[in-house]
Amino acid sequence: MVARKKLGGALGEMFKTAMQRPVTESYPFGRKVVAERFRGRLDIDPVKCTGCSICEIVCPAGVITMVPVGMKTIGSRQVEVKRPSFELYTCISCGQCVDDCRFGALTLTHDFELAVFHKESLVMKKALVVDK
Amino acid sequence: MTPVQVAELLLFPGLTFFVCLAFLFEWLERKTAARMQGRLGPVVTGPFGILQPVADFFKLASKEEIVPSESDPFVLRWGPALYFAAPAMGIAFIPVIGYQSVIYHPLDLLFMLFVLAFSTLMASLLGYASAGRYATIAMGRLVVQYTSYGVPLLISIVTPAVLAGSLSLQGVAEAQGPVWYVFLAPVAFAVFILSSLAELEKPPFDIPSASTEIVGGWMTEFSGNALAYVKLTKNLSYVFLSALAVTLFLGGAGGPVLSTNQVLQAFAFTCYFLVKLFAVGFLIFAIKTGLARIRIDQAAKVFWTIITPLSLAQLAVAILLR
Amino acid sequence: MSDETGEERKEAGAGLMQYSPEGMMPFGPVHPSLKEPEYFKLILEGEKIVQVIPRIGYVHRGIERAAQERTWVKNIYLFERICGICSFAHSISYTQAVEAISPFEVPDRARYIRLVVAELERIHSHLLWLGLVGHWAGFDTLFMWVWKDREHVLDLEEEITGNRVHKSYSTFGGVRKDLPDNIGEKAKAELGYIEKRATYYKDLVQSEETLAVRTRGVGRITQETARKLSPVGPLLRCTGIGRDVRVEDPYAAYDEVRPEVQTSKDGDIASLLVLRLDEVLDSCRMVKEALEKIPAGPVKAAFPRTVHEGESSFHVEAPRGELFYFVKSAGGSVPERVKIRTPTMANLLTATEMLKGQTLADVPVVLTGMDPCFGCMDRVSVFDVAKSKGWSVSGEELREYGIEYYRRKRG
Amino acid sequence: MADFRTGLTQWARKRSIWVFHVNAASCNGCDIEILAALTPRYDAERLGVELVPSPRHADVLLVTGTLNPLMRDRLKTVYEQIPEPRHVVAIGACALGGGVMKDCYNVGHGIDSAIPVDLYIPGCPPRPEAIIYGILKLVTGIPDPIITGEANVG
Amino acid sequence: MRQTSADLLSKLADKLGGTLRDGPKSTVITVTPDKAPEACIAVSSLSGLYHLSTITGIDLGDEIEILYHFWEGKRFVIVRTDVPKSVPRIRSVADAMPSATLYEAEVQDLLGVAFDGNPYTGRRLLLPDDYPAEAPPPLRKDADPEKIRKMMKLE
Ligand code: SF4
Ligand code: SF4
Ligand code: SF4
Ligand code: SF4
Ligand code: SF4
Ligand code: SF4
Ligand code: SF4
Ligand code: SF4
Repeated sequence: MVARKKLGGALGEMFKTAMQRPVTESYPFGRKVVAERFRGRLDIDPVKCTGCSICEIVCPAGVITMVPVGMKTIGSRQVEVKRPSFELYTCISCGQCVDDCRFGALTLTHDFELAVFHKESLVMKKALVVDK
Repeated sequence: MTPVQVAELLLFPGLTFFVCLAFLFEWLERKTAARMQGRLGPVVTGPFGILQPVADFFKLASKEEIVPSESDPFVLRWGPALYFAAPAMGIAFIPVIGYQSVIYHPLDLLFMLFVLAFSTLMASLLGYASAGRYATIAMGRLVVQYTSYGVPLLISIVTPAVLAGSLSLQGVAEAQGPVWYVFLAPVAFAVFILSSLAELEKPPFDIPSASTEIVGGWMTEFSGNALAYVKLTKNLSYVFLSALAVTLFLGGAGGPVLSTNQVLQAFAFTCYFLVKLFAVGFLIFAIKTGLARIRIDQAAKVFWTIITPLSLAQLAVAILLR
Repeated sequence: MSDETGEERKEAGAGLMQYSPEGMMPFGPVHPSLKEPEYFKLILEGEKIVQVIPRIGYVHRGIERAAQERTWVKNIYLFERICGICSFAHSISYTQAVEAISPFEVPDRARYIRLVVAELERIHSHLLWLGLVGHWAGFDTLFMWVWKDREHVLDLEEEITGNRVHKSYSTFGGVRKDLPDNIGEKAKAELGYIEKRATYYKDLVQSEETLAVRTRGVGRITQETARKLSPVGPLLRCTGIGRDVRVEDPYAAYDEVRPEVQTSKDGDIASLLVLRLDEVLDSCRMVKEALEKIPAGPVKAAFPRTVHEGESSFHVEAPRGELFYFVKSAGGSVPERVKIRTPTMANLLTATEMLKGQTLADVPVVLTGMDPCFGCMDRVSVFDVAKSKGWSVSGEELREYGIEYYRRKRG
Repeated sequence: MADFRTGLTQWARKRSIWVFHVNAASCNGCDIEILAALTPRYDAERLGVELVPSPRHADVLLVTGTLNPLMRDRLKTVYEQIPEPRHVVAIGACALGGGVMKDCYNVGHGIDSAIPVDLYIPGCPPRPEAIIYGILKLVTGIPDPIITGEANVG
Repeated sequence: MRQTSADLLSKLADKLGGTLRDGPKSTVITVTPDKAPEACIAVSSLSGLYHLSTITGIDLGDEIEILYHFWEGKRFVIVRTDVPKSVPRIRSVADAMPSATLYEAEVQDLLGVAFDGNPYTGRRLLLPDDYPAEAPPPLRKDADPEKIRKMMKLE
């Protein structure tokens, strides 16, 4: 196919585009509905979490640290009870922990408005409180 | 000078009016480009984002000014003001309310040529003084580009003067009562618009300020106040060149006389002028939005081998028509 | 006339000559485009480039080393993040390399899904690249349009995988989730739109004069050079050598949904533009075909957490060409060694070859033309070695130059 | 008069945000999304955001990537070239804390070790809306969300 | 495309005093370090095998294994050689096969194997110029990422 040479070949398309409605979405003035599978911020259900540490083992970004929250007696033994704490600022939302948590405690929400002024605001310690 | 004249010079239809127009032009430019690209463009600053350029200006003006250590602080300080002066002087000669301009001189067309050359000279001086590496490359390109579009620009300005037999803007505008020169000398008009694109550093001739090749061109090292004024000056030049095109080719502020009332008629003339001004401005945005940048050697070639001969031919035709 | 412009060009170049070799660019423009910070030293004679010395490593992170300390699964996420443009190519290359060690049969449906997402990624990547060429050629309108259209592909990708950029979708034994319901219709509609636009762009890049003069005959490479320097992907195919991993060494479902290899003879940037748009059209066709042919069944089979002892070389055709993985396993829970050779690395030498003889103004177009990863002028330092005129390309001299350069730098 | 001037300045600074982008050893993912935020679908120019080619023209520095040693000094240079008042926005898990590359030998743990950061936008990569939200947050100062659980409050 | 026959390759291996192992996806020719460049040039001049995919270096403990991957059709032909860690040195093939230049430079940078005659000798390609001299090349087994990060003041 040999195309004709022309100057300003884009002009026609330009005016056509100008007549159409802009494709710009209304966010941040309107709400944004993201795709069903969108992987946003990680969330934990503290009630379901048993402190099994699998998520800590599988996380590729080292987001999760297990923090001791108390002692528990199983049979005759005293065991340390741990709960995960999440440094969400390095979380890559890959969902590996969600897949591997056998108790369904973890979910990826659709939340993406996460900008913060202090990094510490993104440390999720939700699971640490409930057990006390 | 009478106080009325001073007021005219500073307020309407002088500096203030044209500075407002300059802001408006930038807004329009951004908005139309956005729409043509399928976007919205500025919306939050003022109604429809109309105050966006104003916000940009005041923000820049309030910022710290960094003077690079190798640069010439004197030129950097006073250069932008002089640079601003070039189009600011030029606009005073443009007749807006009817055929009467604020300042008049029988040879003011020649002064326009001086203004155009002066603003390029100031730009290269500023680029040189800031001593940035990119600025220096940009300066080289600016000079090359100027030498190639200077001649056709000059010829295309002289053509209407020849047709009108006058070397004053008022004379040229008045002579277009019966028929606008854009119809008599369409080639000269086209050449003028193309050369204006080069003078304004807009695509396809935005070579001296090609942001993807040499960063900000000769403006790379500017910041704060100086940058604010340099940007404003570029927009003012934009308005100035469009106004010049209106005066030289589109019959200035001329148009049907609607009323005998002096004030009302002045208002009508101003409206005619503005409509034509925006039409020319719009033509320039459309061209610049739809084209890619070409290379400096290609630009020089286009100007020397195509545009200059064309404009010469047009001049010859104009002399014959005369 | 032409003499005059020649004179002027020299003048313009004269400005550059004032810079001493020590005059490295300041940090300069870190450009908004998504280039990686690479650094080319351009050696000029006037405005003409006579030699180019690349220095990479501005984005070196040490991924290969870290991989040796992480489990097999964690590495999927790590490798994918080598790059945000061909992220999925990285993950399928790695997962398939590991599956080849075992050896392990992946369910058919998963193979098809991998193909679909890989082709979607190719479309998005090529469009991204086209926009950048427009941008670097000073044609911002084209950039905006193309990126506007690219969003349609990203929507599809997000719908299928859950993320626009890092898909985290391929895993050992298949993919992590099945395709969403009725993706077929949606894909057909969106791809129809992309096809329409790609056809228009193909016409535009050939007909628009200002773009054509910037790209035609610029950055030309010949077949001989290509054979010598082993570039990959479109850069190789634009010289007329029709090599494509998808055809020669099919992986995923490429033996059932076959691509048509696009080639071109000119070997310049203009031909790359057309070639890549042809590939976009072909990919659209393949995605549609694959979605029709796709068999039902599971999308993931259970894969053991440790991998057999063994090694495997695997490559896939990423949007920019052959992406090579070498995986060595000692049978543990972590890999012994993973070697990655990205397309850009293979194309780098060719890019320097393409730059030679061009003028400074062509640099961004040529670099982008080859690959957006190097579409960056950020750290191009410009200096002139007028004395060493007529430099040949021999490695020896290049080395000498390097040594001399470093000696001078130390002072 | 002075009040008017400061008012004007504040108004202007909120509405005109010129950004300069530095890729400090990132994977391109975040960079694409920054660029995408300027393209028609998201069009950050609505809010007065403009990408500028020189740090001297910028108000806000967007930094992505893991900050390897080669880029660290250069990042500092760019930072110094930006005229006051200036803000730094770190974008992406890598720029916030190393992200998935945390334990590679050639990466830093967040760009706040090199230059002061005003705003953090997490994500890998954050979607363009998240970047737009971040810039909006930077100029309006919406307080941080509480996602940390009650333990963090007060 | 016809593939280079295994016969041809095994003859080549014999001539160089090396051994040949044929797998489903790859054919490996193992030679001594001094013969490796010769082997590479010989392989690359076989008609279909001009494409050098990459060069891999692997730290095996006492030796560093270097692999040259050539691609043809459905398989790779790999030239393999072991360089002793005590004298990590090998001749470069960059002048006969320019495509090897950067791959060699990469191995040189990350594993500390000197390629005599490579234009990047003595220069860094990937690592920062001030990479700590006392630290081993990063892909060696004895290199500790943590320590390197400390030395480069990344913490
Ligand atoms: S979140 Fe799930 S995987 Fe993690 S500790 Fe709790 S129960 Fe275990
Ligand atoms: S799933 Fe298996 S490997 Fe993982 S922690 Fe549990 S027992 Fe260990
Ligand atoms: S989503 Fe991924 S990165 Fe985030 S905590 Fe889970 S496993 Fe770690
Ligand atoms: S893939 Fe290789 S070159 Fe790239 S970061 Fe990892 S080790 Fe460095
Ligand atoms: S070649 Fe470019 S797009 Fe592909 S992985 Fe490398 S950087 Fe990414
Ligand atoms: S060539 Fe590929 S691996 Fe190397 S720096 Fe570029 S994107 Fe990263
Ligand atoms: S890349 Fe260059 S031309 Fe495009 S928006 Fe940025 S500065 Fe402007
Ligand atoms: S945060 Fe994710 S997308 Fe951004 S640079 Fe890092 S790896 Fe890439």
